[in-house]
Amino acid sequence: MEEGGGVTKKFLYVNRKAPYGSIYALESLEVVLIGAAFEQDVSLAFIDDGVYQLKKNQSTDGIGMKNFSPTYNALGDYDINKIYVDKDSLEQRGLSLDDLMNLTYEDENDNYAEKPSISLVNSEELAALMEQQDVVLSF
Amino acid sequence: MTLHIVNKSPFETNSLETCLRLARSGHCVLLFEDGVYGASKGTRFEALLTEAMQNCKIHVLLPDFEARGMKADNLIAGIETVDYLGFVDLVTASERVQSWL
Amino acid sequence: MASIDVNGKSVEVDEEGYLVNLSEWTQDAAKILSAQDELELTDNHWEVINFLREYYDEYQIAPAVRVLTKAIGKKLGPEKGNSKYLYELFPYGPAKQACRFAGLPKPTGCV
Amino acid sequence: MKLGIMVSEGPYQHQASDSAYNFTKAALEKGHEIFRVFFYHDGVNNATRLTVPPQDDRNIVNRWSELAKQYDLDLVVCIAAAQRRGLLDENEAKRNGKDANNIAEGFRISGLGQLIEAGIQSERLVVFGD
Repeated sequence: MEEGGGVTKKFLYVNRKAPYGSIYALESLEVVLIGAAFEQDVSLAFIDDGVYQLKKNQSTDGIGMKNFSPTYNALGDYDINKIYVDKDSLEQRGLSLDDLMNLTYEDENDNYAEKPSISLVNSEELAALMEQQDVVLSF
Repeated sequence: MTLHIVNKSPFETNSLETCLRLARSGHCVLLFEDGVYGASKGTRFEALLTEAMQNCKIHVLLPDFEARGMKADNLIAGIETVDYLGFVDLVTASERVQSWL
Repeated sequence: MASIDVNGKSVEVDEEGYLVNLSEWTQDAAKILSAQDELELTDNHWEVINFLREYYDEYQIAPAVRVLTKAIGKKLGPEKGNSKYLYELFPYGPAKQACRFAGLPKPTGCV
Repeated sequence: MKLGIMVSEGPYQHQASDSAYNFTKAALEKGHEIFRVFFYHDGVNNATRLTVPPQDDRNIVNRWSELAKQYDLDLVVCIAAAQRRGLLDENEAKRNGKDANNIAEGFRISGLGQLIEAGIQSERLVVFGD
């Protein structure tokens, strides 16, 4: 699908909220999936409680809400593979990369090798990343 | 230059702290809505703000500050006030706006 | 609320013919829904329907058409991984029609 | 300059929609162009014409409608968020078999792509929310 009139901008989706407690996380993911059709240069950042969105083993049976965490695994199919997790936020919460879902994508330029989508970044790297963006959508 | 806009009281969430951690030298920060509480003198965040002002310019949306019973002389020294027109100018003078919800 | 009769069991569908309760989906329900569109489901249709159901089961979303096309191409071969093929099978579009037969949620009409 | 606005909170519950309105109005007064105001999350509730605030309070919905009329603003409500929260125009009511619609004058319901387009077309995008 060709959208957006040929302009490519750098879009950053900033996720700072935990899932389930409010709908921000779920509806952010919906924007990311729809936005993928516009073929922009998309990055996702998970900061503060946003890192909880990527926690593995989410199970919502007991709260009667849809578990949307499996959908993050589909991001690779949507060519979204630049997922940045703020290292400070993760560590402050007693978590490490092993506690997060293993999100991957297939690299078309490397014989469809499966590669990790998540990068852990420190404050300086994250600040530098933010400074490269044209559009910052906050959730 | 990035304009960071913070609408949360620092006592409620860590939006302001994370914002200041990730803001780079030369960036601007605007405190508005409940975020204005971070701009008042004598809170436990005053030192954080004062330190941040060595690298960043900090503004407060005066209508929001005044609505909450505070006046310009309650501001931490060095924080500048703007009205909505000034808010617009800050946006257009920046390259991008990052909202710290 | 409208309903369809699946082997004597009444299954609710909405105004546009999507199942109200996704858990009520059966292969027979898919056959009845497709018959209403005057379409007979062949093995080729079932490949796509089954793929959609597996995709939904794994990721909790219906794939966008281009994602579906790419994935079908990878799984079933390039001659099937194109929108022409999918639209020939599902004239009202793989997103709407195939998802309806497959018992997936109704697309919101989002783009 | 061409600006885009996103409003992520409902009226009255949170100040975000007031801030967005005051900002939008100030930008227009300064002669800037507002490419689009996009209402998402509970922000879609800014578009219900069924609100009845007390007379001594601001009417947030009418205020948007009037601004839209005055400046020919494009006020877009996200369809997916709107469906969840019971906000419908005539077409959507029909498509979903509902017996009423409630969208206020000056707003239109459309897809999330409109937000992405606003990001692409606007020179700055400002998000107001909680």
